[in-house]
Amino acid sequence: MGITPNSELRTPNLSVDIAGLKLKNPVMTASGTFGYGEEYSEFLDLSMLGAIVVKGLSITPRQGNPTPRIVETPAGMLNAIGLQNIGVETFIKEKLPFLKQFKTPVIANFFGDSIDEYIHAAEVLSNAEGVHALEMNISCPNKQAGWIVFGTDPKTMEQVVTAVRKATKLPLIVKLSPNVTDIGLMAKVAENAGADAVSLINTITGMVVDVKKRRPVLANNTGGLSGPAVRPIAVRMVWEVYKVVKIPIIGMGGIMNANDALEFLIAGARAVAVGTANFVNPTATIEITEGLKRFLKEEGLSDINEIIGSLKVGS
Amino acid sequence: MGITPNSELRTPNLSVDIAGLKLKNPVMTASGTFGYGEEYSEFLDLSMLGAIVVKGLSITPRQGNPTPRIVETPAGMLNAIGLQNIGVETFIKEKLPFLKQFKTPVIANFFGDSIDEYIHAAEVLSNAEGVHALEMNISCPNKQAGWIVFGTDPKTMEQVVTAVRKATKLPLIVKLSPNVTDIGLMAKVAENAGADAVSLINTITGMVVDVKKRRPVLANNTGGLSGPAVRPIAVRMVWEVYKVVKIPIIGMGGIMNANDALEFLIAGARAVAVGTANFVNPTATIEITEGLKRFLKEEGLSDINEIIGSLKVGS
Amino acid sequence: MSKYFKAKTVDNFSLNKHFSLLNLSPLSDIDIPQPGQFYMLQAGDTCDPLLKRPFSIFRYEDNLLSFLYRIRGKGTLSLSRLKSGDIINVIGPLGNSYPVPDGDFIALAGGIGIASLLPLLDRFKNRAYLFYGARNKEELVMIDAAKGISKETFITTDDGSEGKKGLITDSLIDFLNPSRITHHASRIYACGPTPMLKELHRIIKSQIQNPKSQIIECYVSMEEHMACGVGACLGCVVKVRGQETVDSSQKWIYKRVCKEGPVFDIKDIIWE
Amino acid sequence: MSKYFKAKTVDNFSLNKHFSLLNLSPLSDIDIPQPGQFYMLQAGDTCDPLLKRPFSIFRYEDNLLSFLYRIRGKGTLSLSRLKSGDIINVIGPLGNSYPVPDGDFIALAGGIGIASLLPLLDRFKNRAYLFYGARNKEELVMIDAAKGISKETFITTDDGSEGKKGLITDSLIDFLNPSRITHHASRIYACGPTPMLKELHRIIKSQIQNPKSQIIECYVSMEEHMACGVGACLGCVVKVRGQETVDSSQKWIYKRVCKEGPVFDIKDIIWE
Ligand SMILES: Cc1cc2nc3c(=O)[nH]c(=O)nc-3n(C[C@H](O)[C@H](O)[C@H](O)COP(=O)(O)OP(=O)(O)OC[C@H]3O[C@@H](n4cnc5c(N)ncnc54)[C@H](O)[C@@H]3O)c2cc1C
Ligand SMILES: Cc1cc2nc3c(=O)[nH]c(=O)nc-3n(C[C@H](O)[C@H](O)[C@H](O)COP(=O)(O)OP(=O)(O)OC[C@H]3O[C@@H](n4cnc5c(N)ncnc54)[C@H](O)[C@@H]3O)c2cc1C
Ligand SMILES: Cc1cc2nc3c(=O)[nH]c(=O)nc-3n(C[C@H](O)[C@H](O)[C@H](O)COP(=O)(O)O)c2cc1C
Ligand SMILES: Cc1cc2nc3c(=O)[nH]c(=O)nc-3n(C[C@H](O)[C@H](O)[C@H](O)COP(=O)(O)O)c2cc1C
Ligand code: FES
Ligand code: FES
Repeated sequence: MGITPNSELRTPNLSVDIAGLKLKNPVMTASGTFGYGEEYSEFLDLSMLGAIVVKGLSITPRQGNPTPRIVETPAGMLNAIGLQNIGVETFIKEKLPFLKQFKTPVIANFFGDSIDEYIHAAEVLSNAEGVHALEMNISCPNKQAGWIVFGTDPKTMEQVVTAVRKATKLPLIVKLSPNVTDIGLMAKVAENAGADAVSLINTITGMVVDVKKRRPVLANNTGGLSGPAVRPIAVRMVWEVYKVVKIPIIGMGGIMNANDALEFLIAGARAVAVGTANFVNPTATIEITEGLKRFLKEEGLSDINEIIGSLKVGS
Repeated sequence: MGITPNSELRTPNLSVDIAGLKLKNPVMTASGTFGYGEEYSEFLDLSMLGAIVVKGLSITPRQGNPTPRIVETPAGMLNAIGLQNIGVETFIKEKLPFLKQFKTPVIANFFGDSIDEYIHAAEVLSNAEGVHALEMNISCPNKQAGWIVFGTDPKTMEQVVTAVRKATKLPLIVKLSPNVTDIGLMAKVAENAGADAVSLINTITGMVVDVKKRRPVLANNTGGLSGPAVRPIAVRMVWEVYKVVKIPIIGMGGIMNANDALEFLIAGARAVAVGTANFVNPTATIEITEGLKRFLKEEGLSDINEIIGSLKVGS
Repeated sequence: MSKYFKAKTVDNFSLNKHFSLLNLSPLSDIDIPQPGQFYMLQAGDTCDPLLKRPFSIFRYEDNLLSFLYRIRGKGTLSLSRLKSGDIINVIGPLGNSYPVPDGDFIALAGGIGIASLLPLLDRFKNRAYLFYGARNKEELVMIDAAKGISKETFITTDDGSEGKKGLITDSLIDFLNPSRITHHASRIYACGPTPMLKELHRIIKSQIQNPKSQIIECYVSMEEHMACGVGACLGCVVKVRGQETVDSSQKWIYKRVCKEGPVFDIKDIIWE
Repeated sequence: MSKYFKAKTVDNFSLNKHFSLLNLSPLSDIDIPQPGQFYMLQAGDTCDPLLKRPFSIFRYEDNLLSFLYRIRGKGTLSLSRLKSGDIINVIGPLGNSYPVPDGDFIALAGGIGIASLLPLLDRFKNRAYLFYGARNKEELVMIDAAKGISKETFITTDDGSEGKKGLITDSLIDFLNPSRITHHASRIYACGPTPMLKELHRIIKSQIQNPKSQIIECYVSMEEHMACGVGACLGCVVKVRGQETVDSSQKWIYKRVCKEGPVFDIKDIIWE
C-alpha cells in the first residue's frame, strides 16, 4: 500500500543523552551483574542495550571474598563478592576487544582503596579505546582514611571525585551509596566536584544469620542487598536526588520489568540499570526496552524524555 | 510415676530484662502495628506477650495523612499513616484500663513536633498508672529545627533524649531511625544522653510510583518500608549497635517467624518486636514465642539469654 | 471460635477471564458472616505477595464460605492459583454489615460490587430492585443468580454489550424520578467503584432535597487499601463527618473502613 | 537455539517425602545436555523466592528434561508445587560436563549427588562401579534404575536401614585396597556433600602415593550458592590451584562453579 510514514512516526524515541553520551535507549546493565558482557552474549544481542556497564575494575586484579558470597533474602539477595576482578589492564587486553564489536557504549565501573588507586585506574581506562564513560564506585572503604567508606562521608567523597575528575576527560558517573542519611547532599557534593552524572543506588548493607550455626551466612559477615526488596528505597532516593541536582541520574535498584523502570524514569532518572533481574531473566534488559516502547505507545507519547522527571507530587 | 522435676527443668527460661523491666518472654509488638492492644485481643491472649507497645501517641490527637496510606511492595509495605492517634489523655482514659487487666507490661510509644511536646507527652504518660516504659519515636521532623528529623541528626537527637530523660523515671527506650549513615553512632548518642535501651529499626523511607498516573501511590508521596524486605538491613544494624553500646537492644524489622527472631537475638537484641507480621498472621507473636522455646529445647539450651549476642563472626 | 482459622479450598473456578469463585471449607468452628462483612484472604505462604487482601462474603451455605473475586493484581492472581485441597489461613468475618432493610430496597452494584450485595439480596429475597452496571458483558457476572432473588433487575454496560448502554446511575436516576414512581423502596444499598458512589451521593443529595422523593437512607460499602483488616494499622481510613468528636470544631474524623465500616451511611462520608 | 527457554511441566511426582522428579517439555529447540551439566530452575513468577536454583540434568530422553530434586528450602518447596501444564522459564544447559571415561570407572554418589551421576552411568552402561551412600533408606532414591545400568553397586546408609551400615567412602576404601583389586577402573567420578568430597580427596591423595593403586584421576562436581548460573555474578567460586595464572607467586585462583565447573579435577581444588 505504498509508503507508510505513519508507522515510523509511531515508533517512539527511546534515546537519551547522559553527559554527551548518546544511548539508543535508557536501559543499561548494572555493574557486577553482567560480567564483562560476554557472559550474557549468548542470551541476547548486546547491540540492543543502551549501554553495558562492566564489573567493577581496580588497578590490580583482586581475588575477592571467600564463599559463601551470596544469600537470598525476601525479594532480594545479599552479595559479598568483594570486588573480585581481573584488573584494568587485563580488562582492556582481553575483554574490551569483544565488546567493541557491538554498537553499544561501554561504561567502565572502577574503584580503589585509595585516591591514588582511583586516579590510576581512571587514567588507564580513559586511554583505552572503546571505553565510553567511567562509573566510579565509591562504596568502598578508603584505606588511607582508616577504612571510612568513600561514599558515606561528604568530604572524603569530594576529594576522590575531584581527583578523578582531573584524571579523565570521559563522561564521569559517580555511583552513590544508599547507606547515608542524606543522598541528596551526597549527589550535590558529587555534582560540585565535577561529576557529569550520578548513578544510584548501590547495594544496602545487610546481614543474614544462620541460627543453627550462630554465624552470618556470608563469609564476609555482611553483604550488599539488591533486588526488588530495595526498589521503594531506590525510587525515593532517585526522587530526592532529582530535586537537588542538575546532572543526569541513572536509576537502579530492584528493576525487574518495564513498570519498575518507569517508576525510576518518572521519579527523575534519565536512564536505568538492570542488575539482579539479569540473574532471574537473562533477557530482562531487552524485555524492559520493549515494555518502555509499548508504554509510550499506549500513552500516546512520542519521546521517552517526556516522562523523565514527570512525577506529579501532592503538597 | 511420681514427681517429674526434669520435665519442668526442660522448659527453658524465656524471660529477659530490659532496663529493669522484666519480660516473661522477649517477644513484643511493634508500635503502630498492634493498635492499642484491644484490636488483637480477640485473636490471642495478650497476657502471653512479652510486652505490648502501643501506637505512637502525641500530646494532642492527630488526624494523620490522607489516603492511600498503605501500599504493598515486594516482600514489604510502605505506610504513611502520619502518626494518627487519639492523644495521650484519651489513651490513658479509654485504652489503658483495658490493657491493665493483662499480666503484660505496657510500653507507650510517643513522639512530638518539638522538644516541648516530647517532654510534655513523656510527663503525662509517666504519671499514668499502668504504663511500664516509654519508647520515644524520633523518626519525626523537628518543627523548631526547620523539620530536620530528630533521629537523623546526632545533635538534635541528643537534645531531645536528654530533655525526655529528665522528664521521666520510667525505663526510656529510644527508637532509632534506620535512615542514617551510622546507626552505631546514633545508638551511642542515645545511650550517652540517658536512654535505658534502644529499639531498632523504625521504617526506611521509600516511594512507589503509579506509572499510569505519574504520581506517587501514597497521598503523602513517601512512606516507611517495613516487612521481610528490610530484615537483612535491620539485622545488620542491630549487630552494628550491639558492638558499640552496653544498653539492651530491642530488635525489629521484618520478623515473621521464630527463625527471624533468632537472627536478631543472636545478633545482639535482648528482645524483639513483631510488626507487619501481625497483619499477615494475627497470632504471629505467640507462634514466635513457641518457636523460640522449641529452638532452645532442640539446641539443648536452658535460657534464652545464652543466645543473645552469641553471633560468631569471621575475621 | 476464632476469627483466624484455617480453611480448605473446595474449589476455585474461573467464571471467565476476569472473575473466579472460590469456595472454602473452614477447618474449625467459625462465626457466621453477615451481608456486607468481609474476610482477609491470601494464597501461599511466601513473602510476595505479602499482605492478605479483603474480600466480601459472597455466599455462606452448608458451612462453605464463597468469594467472588476479580483478578486485578498479584494478590488476586495468586488467589486464582489455589487448587482444591490447598489449605489457607483466613481472617474474618470482619467489619460491620448492611443494616437490615425494612420493606423493599434498592441495591446498586458497580462491577465486582455485586459480590458484597448478593448476600443481602439473598437474605431478603425478592425485595430488591437491583441496579447492576459494568463496563461490558464480560464484567457482568452472576446475573442469573441475582435476577432470581431480586424483585426487578436493571442492567447497564458502558458499551451496551449487555442490558442498556450507559451508566447504571443514570438508570437509577430514571427510576427515582418522583414524577413516575412505581416502587416503595426507601433505602439504597450500594457497592462499587468510587466514581459511582460519588455520583450516587450527588443523586441522594438531590433526592433528599426533593420532598416528593421516597428515598430517605443510603448505605455504601467503602473500599480502601488495607493492611490488617482488624483496625490496628489505621491504613484504611475514610473521612467521616465529625458528629462523634468531643471537639465540635472538628469538621471530620477518620474512621476505619475495616472496623467502623465497610458499610457507612452515605451522608456521613466526606466525598472529595 | 537459546539457553533461555520456556518449558511445560509434564509431571512432577513425589518419590517420597523428600524427593521429587520433575519432567519438563521444552517449548522451543534446545541444546542437548551432557552428563554433569545443570539448569537454573524456578517455579512461579513472584519475587519470593527470587533467584533460580541449580539442578543437574538427571535424564534427557524424547526431548524431555528430567530433574531429580530434594526438597530443602523455599526454592525446592515452590518447585514441588509445579503442576502438569505449568510453564516455567529455564536456563541451561550450563557448565562443563564429566569427561568421557575410558573403560570402567567408579562413581561415588552421596545422597542427591546421584542426580548428577546417573546420566553418566546411563550413557556408559554397565561400566560403572557405583558407590551410593545416604543417611537412611528414605534418602536413597532411584536405586533400581542405578543398579540396572551399573556393573556393580555398593550401597551404604549411616543407619544401616538399607545396604551396609557406614560411610560410603569406607566401602570405597575397601574396594580400592591395592592388595585385593578386582577391577580395572582408573577414574573416579563423584558428586555429593562436601565432607564426602573432602574424604575422597584424602583417599585419592593416598591412592596416588601408592604405586600399586590403579586410580589415576578423579573428577568431582562441586556445589556453591549461585545467583546467575552463567558466570556473571562471581557468586559461586571455588579455590583452585593457580596453574593458569600469569603470576606464579599466586598459589590459587577462584574459578566459577557455574562456568569453569561444576566438574573439577579433585587435585585442583583447594580443600579447606
Ligand atoms: C471491604 C472490601 C471488600 C472487597 N470485596 C471484594 C470482593 O468480594 N471481590 C473482589 O474481587 N474484590 C473485593 N475487594 C477489592 C479487593 O480487595 C482488591 O481487588 C484486591 O485487594 C486487589 O489485590 P491485588 O493484589 O490483586 O491487586 P493490586 O495490584 O495489589 O492492586 C490493585 C488495586 O487493588 C486495590 N488494593 C490493593 N491492595 C489492597 C488492599 N490490601 N486492600 C484494599 N484494596 C487493595 C488498590 O486499589 C489497587 O490499586 C474488596 C475490597 C474491600 C476493601
Ligand atoms: C551444579 C549444581 C547442581 C545441583 N543439582 C541438584 C540436583 O540435581 N538435585 C537437587 O536436589 N539439588 C541439586 N543441587 C542443589 C540445589 O541447588 C539446592 O538444594 C537448592 O538450591 C536449594 O534451594 P532451596 O531454596 O530449596 O533451599 P534454601 O533454603 O535456599 O537453601 C538450602 C541450602 O541449599 C543451598 N543453596 C541455596 N540457594 C542456593 C543456590 N542459589 N545455589 C546453590 N545452592 C544453594 C545452600 O547450601 C543452602 O544452605 C545442585 C546444586 C548445584 C550447585
Ligand atoms: C553480585 C553483584 C555484584 C555487584 N558488583 C558491583 C560492582 O562491582 N560495582 C558496583 O558499582 N556495583 C556492583 N553491584 C551493585 C549493582 O550494580 C546495583 O547497583 C545493585 O545491585 C542494585 O541494583 P539491582 O537491585 O537491580 O541489582 C553488584 C551487585 C550484585 C548483585
Ligand atoms: C502501619 C504501621 C504503623 C507504624 N506506626 C509506628 C508508630 O506509630 N511509632 C513507631 O515508633 N513506629 C511505627 N511503625 C514502625 C514499626 O513499629 C516497626 O518499627 C517497623 O514496622 C519495622 O518492623 P516490621 O518490619 O516488623 O513491621 C509503624 C509501622 C507500620 C507498618
Ligand atoms: S486495614 Fe488496618 S485499620 Fe483497617
Ligand atoms: S552463579 Fe554467578 S558466576 Fe556462577
